[in-house]
Amino acid sequence: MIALTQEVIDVDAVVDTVRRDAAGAVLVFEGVTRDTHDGRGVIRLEYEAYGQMAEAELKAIAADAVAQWPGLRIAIVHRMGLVGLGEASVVIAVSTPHRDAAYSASRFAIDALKVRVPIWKKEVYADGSVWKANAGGIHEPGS
Amino acid sequence: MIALTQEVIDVDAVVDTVRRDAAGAVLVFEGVTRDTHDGRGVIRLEYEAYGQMAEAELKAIAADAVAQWPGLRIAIVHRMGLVGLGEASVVIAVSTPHRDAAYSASRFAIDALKVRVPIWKKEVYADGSVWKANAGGIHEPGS
Amino acid sequence: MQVSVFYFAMLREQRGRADESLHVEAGLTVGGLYEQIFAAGSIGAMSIMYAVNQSYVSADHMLAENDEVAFIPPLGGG
Amino acid sequence: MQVSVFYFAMLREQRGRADESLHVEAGLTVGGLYEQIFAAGSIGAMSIMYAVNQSYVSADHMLAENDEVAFIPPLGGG
Repeated sequence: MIALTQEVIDVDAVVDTVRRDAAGAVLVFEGVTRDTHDGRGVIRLEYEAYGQMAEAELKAIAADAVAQWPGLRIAIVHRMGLVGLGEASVVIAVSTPHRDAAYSASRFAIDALKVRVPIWKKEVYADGSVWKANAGGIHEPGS
Repeated sequence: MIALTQEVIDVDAVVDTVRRDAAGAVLVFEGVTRDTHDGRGVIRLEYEAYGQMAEAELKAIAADAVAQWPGLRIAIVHRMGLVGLGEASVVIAVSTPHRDAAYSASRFAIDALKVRVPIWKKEVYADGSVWKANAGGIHEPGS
Repeated sequence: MQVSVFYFAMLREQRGRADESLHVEAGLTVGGLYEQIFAAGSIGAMSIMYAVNQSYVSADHMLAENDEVAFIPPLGGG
Repeated sequence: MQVSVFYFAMLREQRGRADESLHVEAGLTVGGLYEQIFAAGSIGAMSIMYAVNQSYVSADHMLAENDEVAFIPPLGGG
């Protein structure tokens, strides 16, 4: 399952797509809206995407991961639009025969997502808003 | 939440104990019964523990992790008794402000659990059973 | 020749629209098109990636008839 | 002096019980007690950890009155 969604992410449904009897390890990463950033109170997040390209990039990340860790099953779902406090903006579920690959593949996927999938995040505060860039990657401030 | 349980692990309930608005990352590890090992079909697993000491060791692992990654919240639940195919034998849920710490702390906890928490696993096959030791640690065959 | 151009995030807000069809001279690069559109804005100093037909390309990628161009400001997914 | 001893997994199966109270001589180490109980068994060659009063100790840890002793065969948790 690779998807962008306007709805609250059903984590169990995402994880179920990677389950199987043969799995030794299931690892689920959720990125959750934080309530503060630099001391300003975040009210909500707003995500937008270059939809078709974002889905294609997510699929490419999943394919890269499967090539690198044979036997991997992976699902990635990213929220779009308004995301409230405490709600997941992204869920990445993987299953692998052994836990080493689960940790490596999950980490690979979230790191790759942040640097190559065309998705943008606006943090909305009580006193304004800002488009918030991920740290690292070629978009690092100053690079 | 640190616990040994005879019941099927309610993963959502475990994860809820580490959720909070401030969390940036939630990472959930599930160890799941595999259906084959060395080509023999596993019918089920049976876990037993040195109960009081196992809980004390799990608490010590959690405390070590919190000391190493400030702001960490962690829950560890391990199944006891009969565990069927596809069921989780262990669930480790962590939440942290940033994902680096989530991956590191989760990995630390499962690795430490396998080498210091007094829990034993019997794999039951169609044609017999064997007490199955974890790889690595001081119990590595030959060490 | 005609190209379609997509804007996102702060670029969409600055441009005041999400997409448009533009007539450009043959031989123009994707980086050159960006400079034509945003050179006057303070946003010009921002690190930008370029996509043509939904694949990342470098700034010196030459545009072709009916290309779908997107300017990719700093990403915020995750 | 008296100590209580706990057996797990293959040690429990070999010993035929999960725990017992034993009278041992003063000055006996936990490793010495293990050898007394399991020396004759093929299981004696297995890598063993020792716990006294629910903390890991080395084989040369000296037992005391009323200690709770556990022999810890190779772990399988996770």
